[in-house]
Amino acid sequence: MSAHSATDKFVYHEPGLQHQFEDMGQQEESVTIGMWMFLVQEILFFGGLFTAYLVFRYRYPMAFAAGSNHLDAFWGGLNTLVLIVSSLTMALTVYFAQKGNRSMQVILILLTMFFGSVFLGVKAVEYTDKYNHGLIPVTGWNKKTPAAEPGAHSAHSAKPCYEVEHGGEHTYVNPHGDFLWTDCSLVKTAMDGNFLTSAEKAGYFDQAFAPGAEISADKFRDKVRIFFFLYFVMTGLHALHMIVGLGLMTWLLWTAFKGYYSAEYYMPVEMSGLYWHFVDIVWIFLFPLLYLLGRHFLHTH
Amino acid sequence: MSDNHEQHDHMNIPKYVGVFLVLVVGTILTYYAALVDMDSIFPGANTLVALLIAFTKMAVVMLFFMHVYWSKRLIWLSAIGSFFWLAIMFAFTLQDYLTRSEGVFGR
Amino acid sequence: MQNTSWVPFFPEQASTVAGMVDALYFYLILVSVAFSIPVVVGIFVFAIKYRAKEKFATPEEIHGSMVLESVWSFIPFVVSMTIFVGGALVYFYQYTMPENAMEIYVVGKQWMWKAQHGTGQREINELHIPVNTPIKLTMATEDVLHDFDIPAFRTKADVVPGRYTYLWFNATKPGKYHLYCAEYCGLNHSGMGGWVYVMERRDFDNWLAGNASGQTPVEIGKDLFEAKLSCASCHAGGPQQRGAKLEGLYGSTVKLVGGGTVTADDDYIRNSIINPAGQVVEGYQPIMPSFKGQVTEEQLTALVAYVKSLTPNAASAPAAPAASGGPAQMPAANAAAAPKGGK
Amino acid sequence: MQASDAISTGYGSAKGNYLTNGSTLASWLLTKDHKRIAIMYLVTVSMFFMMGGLYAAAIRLELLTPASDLLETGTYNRVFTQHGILMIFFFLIPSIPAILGNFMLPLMIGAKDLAMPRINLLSLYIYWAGGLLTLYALMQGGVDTGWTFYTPYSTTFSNSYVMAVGLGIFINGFSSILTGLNFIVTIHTMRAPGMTWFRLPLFVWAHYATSLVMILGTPVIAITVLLVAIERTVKVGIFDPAIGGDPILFQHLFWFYSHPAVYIMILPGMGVVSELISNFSRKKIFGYEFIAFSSIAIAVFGFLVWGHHMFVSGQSVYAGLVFSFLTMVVAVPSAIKMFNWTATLYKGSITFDTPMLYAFGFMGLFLIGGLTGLFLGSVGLTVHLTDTYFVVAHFHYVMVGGQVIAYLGGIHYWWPKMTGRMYSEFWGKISAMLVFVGFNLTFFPQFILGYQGMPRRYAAYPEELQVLNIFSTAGASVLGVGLVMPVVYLTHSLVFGAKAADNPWMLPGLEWRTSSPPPTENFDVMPVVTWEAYEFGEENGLDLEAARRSDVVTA
Ligand code: HEA
Ligand code: HEA
Ligand code: HEC
Ligand code: CUA
Ligand SMILES: [Cu+2]
Repeated sequence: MSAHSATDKFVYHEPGLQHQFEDMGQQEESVTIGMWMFLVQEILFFGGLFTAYLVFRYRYPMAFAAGSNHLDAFWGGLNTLVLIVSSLTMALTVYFAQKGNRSMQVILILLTMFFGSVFLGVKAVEYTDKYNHGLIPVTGWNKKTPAAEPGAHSAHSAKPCYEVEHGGEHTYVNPHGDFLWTDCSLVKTAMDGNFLTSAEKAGYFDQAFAPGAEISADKFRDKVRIFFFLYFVMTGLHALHMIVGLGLMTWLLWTAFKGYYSAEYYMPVEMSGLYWHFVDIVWIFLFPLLYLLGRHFLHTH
Repeated sequence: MSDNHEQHDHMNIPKYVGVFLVLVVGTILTYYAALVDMDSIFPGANTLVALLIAFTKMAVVMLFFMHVYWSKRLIWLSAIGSFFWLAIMFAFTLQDYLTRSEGVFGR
Repeated sequence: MQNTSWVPFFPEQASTVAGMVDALYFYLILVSVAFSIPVVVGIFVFAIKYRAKEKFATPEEIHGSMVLESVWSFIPFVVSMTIFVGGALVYFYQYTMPENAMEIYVVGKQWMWKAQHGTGQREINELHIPVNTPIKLTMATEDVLHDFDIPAFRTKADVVPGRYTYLWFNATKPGKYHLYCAEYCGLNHSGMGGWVYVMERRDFDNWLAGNASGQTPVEIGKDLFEAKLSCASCHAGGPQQRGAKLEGLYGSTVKLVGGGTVTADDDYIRNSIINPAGQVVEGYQPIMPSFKGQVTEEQLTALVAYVKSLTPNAASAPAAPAASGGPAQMPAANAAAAPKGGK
Repeated sequence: MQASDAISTGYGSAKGNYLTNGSTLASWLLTKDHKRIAIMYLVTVSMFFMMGGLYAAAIRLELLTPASDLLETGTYNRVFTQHGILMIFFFLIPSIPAILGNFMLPLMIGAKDLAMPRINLLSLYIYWAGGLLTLYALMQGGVDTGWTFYTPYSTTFSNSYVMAVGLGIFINGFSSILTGLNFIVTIHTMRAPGMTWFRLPLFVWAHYATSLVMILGTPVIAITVLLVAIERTVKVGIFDPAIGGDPILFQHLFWFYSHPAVYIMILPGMGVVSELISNFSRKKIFGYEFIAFSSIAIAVFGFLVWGHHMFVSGQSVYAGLVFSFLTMVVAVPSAIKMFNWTATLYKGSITFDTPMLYAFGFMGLFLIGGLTGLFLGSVGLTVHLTDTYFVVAHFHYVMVGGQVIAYLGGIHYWWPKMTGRMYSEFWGKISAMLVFVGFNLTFFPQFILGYQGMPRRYAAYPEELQVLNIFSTAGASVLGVGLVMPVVYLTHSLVFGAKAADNPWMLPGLEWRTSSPPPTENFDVMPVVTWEAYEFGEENGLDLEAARRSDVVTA
């Protein structure tokens, strides 16, 4: 029965071949499929958030337009470009790994890491800006600026109005660190232009269907806050993936520097590349969805 | 079993840079497209255009940077399948929200 | 279905839709039996007939049969479609709101159902309705999800915070039926229910006009306390109850949060019911809801009488008739739960 | 050594086995051997099952009387929530895949191990981490939201340990994802020479389908409970209408995973039953391709029907109809399986060993469970039935009557292979019958209770429903006894059981062609498969003649 015995096979140990595999081809195929399955899983992980985004954007387009307009498309666009560059350097890393070129590999990994860090730096700037403007959707987490200081960035078109409150010895613009949003101008415009859906009317107004109803600043704020909640969760999760990616890159840098990879064995480089590109793809969607959609409305009305 | 080593020949530096340029153009395009009011043509046109550009960008990243173009059927399948599953999630959730009508459930 | 009263453990049919649901149910039982018989009989017959006669036999191989596979894919599919269509028809009936229904507002809150009739009459954990009249409930909730469920009517619907949901039925048989909350809503979910009274039209009109029960105030109060107003859900006296112990309260001296004391007289009890936040007893959270506007003056008097009766030797002086019954409004909850997110 | 060993062990090893390969704690905790990992899963999963079972006992005792007397309502709510959470996330989902799948899958396809042994170990540690966090939360006071975590109760109103348990489930989810990922890769790349897709045992097909669901569904529940956790801590979010959110969105996201998850909870069981039915009839399974593809069909179409849990939740009528329609469609592949199993028995050579008794039990109980699923899938009827004990009975029939029974059948079936010992056939049969009888007595009355309208998650119920509840509690006691027995006699067999032959039932599967217990790398010699699945003839290397002569083969 046992006509085929182990001695029939040509057994040698290639670098990095794990015990459960018969040969390198089998291992590479396994690793590739495994990585792709992991990415499939990641796509659905983000997918839950995208579904939430979809539902709320469908129901409250104006609140989302208002929130979206308040993000800075310049920073967002810049970051998109930064990420694309890092994707290019990553792709080239793999390319040079395949060619077995160690020094180019090291240089390109460093570049990838540099651009990745720039991305995170820009994100930090943006987050700080939101913090200063009272746009963190969590009560108590926003800046409690003394009123004497003039608020920075007064050039924004859809600037939320600050309510000045007097308390204690100092005067604070935002004593409780609330989520600040009192600007309902966009809804007014949309209301006058008859652009509101009935869901929005029910969502923004106290008496939804009464003639001459007043916009409820509170209700509108709740919806904008949902936008910012989604903004922070989605970009936050994305940033977390970037940080993991940078960790991966550090390890890759070390191993590449040590010369672990060759034209025969470069799986880890390729797999890290897949991960990095995936993170890039998520941002390709986040950028228009969070920063851009709804901008035309402000532009044309 | 696997023919990963063949990938050496599929891409070269000019091609990588070409893909990169497509991505840059896409980014710029999507920004300006967002400023134009296309919703007046039909509602949702802006969103549609933004998503079309995003999908194109995604496609080139996947096909060339991630080498899907030269990969096995299984990889194609998992790439397409995962988006198909996302589409299921979106479509079947939205079919509820889009069809809530007055007089029956909801208002 | 006509008469199901002979079936053991079968719920009463008391609405127009009940018969349809039951018919569907019996149809499905029929289908189940029809499909179970070949399978179960097959298993038994084969198991006995083809039990091993020799150790490690190798019976002849049978690979499969395309014909059989098609048949047993196709038949279940067709049958399941009939089930779907039947279900869909009943569903349409259940959830298409009739035009000229009598409207009743229902508010769910942890853990009671409050209903208000068009005439302003309110009730808690009870619903009085006339027979053979389409009734449409407009439902809201003050806090979490609840579900208005009357098994005898074979219908229910979730009540969702932030929007209205609707439910309708047409009762066919006078009687008293269970009302449940069928969506899990926290601590006292299983106590959130009561009764639906289906009455002849004339009785219903009488009921609307006034309460003609002929009970003593203490009895009425007891009823209110234990069932209708669910006071007992907090005040039943167990060790983990959230409300204060009321036995022996009357005439005693009560320590209040903030340091004061007060003697528990009629007025104090009355105020504790309509304005509980005014005097909070030491050691308790101010969670007791205000019953202002939900209890009529008579009911208030009855409640006070009942709480007094919990203290055995209390003087049976009549309750002081103070007057501050606010004007009838929509239950406070309705305004609070006005559609925020719904559409 | 028995006669049959020499005959059937084509690829085994006489040198030692995975159990004897190191006995230090580290040799277990740091092992990369799928078989040891499976054994560690077995131990922990069983512990969670017992805990869940104790909670079930508490539920049934409380429901003996109509009033909420034994347990206060608050306690009762925690008890059924924890029962559901432990049973579903920490017992049933990992049960067959992580124990039997982990152990048998590489053996069945002729591989040395799973494709990613370290990730396999990682998934075990993640499972432990999630489990520990959950246990910690239970010690602290537990949760009272129901296993479904419906908002806004879970995000705003409950003051129990939703956060901690939610994170426990979040973490645990990744264990399930990694297991699924590992299986898919393994099945794709680790098959022995000659082991083509259509020679795979159906157990493997079932696990392939299960893994698909794990990868495509689990991340969604992960992100959903994460959002609930965020919403709870920082009081903003998207599920509570008081702050502008939408509770129905939560239900969509939750059921997007949790409906497909019920197929994570049945497909592996169906895989086990396919093995049992075919092997104990000693006959090739009827309609192999149909059973294999129906598994995949269930996995795929299972994703399209989640809204049938939301028929009265306030989703649109239209959506209700679509989901009802698709629910009917997804029932058909299960029907196909059911009929093929029955047809397999035809002209077989059927023996009634303990595993086969469980397989018969599965057929009967899953039949009832599945058919009552149709009742619930029919929109008009569900409006009456939803959130009643009818649903409780339905899902216990499919989950306990289906998966748990299949799991027990599988444990008995592979016990000689896993441990090298035979359990007592006598006690095995007694307990299988007790489980079957006790189970029906427990849960059949609940269908009737449900139609009468008894709502679920009720600590107190109207008096007229007591009679049937007493039956149910009585049944649960019988069931409990039936389930404690295997714990006892299986443990007993580890020390006192007869030594098992390598292939006690003379079956053709690869797992039976190595030694019992198998050596660390499963096969000393790389197996080459030349036969189709479930071919029992002598030409496939089974020396039946010799096996017949020796009567020690089965204990
Ligand atoms: C192992 C788990 C498992 C499995 C396999 C199933 C299988 C099915 N389930 Fe079940 N279900 C649950 C676990 C499971 N369910 C749980 C846990 C809940 C409650 C969750 C909660 O709220 O807590 C639930 C709730 C639930 C509901 C919602 C009830 C409610 O809350 O209102 C519905 C509604 O459609 C449903 C339907 C079905 C259907 C149609 C199937 C089908 O897949 C069944 C298919 C099988 C057959 C049909 C039998 C074999 C076929 C034949 C013999 C031929 C005849 C067939 C035809 C005529 C088609 N289930
Ligand atoms: C895998 C899933 C699973 C399993 C196996 C079980 C098993 C059982 N379940 Fe459970 N059940 C659920 C999943 C499960 N359940 C879910 C998801 C819910 C819904 C929760 C919710 O609403 O949120 C539920 C709800 C639920 C209810 C409804 C509660 C309510 O709505 O108010 C009831 C009531 O009878 C019940 C009973 C039982 C019983 C009697 C068993 C028995 O089969 C258990 C038998 C097991 C044992 C008795 C343990 C075996 C003992 C040992 C191994 C030895 C150690 C023990 C000792 C020495 C004592 N369950
Ligand atoms: C949601 C729970 C809850 C419900 C329902 C409730 N109560 Fe209370 N009740 C409390 C709590 C808590 C206190 C103690 C704190 C306070 O005084 O507000 C209290 C206090 C009281 C007091 C004062 C007791 C004392 O010791 O001074 C009276 C009288 C009373 N309730 C009567 C009633 C009556 C009558 C009803 C029904 C109509 C009722 N309660 C319903 C929770 C409740
Ligand atoms: Cu209200 Cu349950
Ligand atoms: Cu389901």
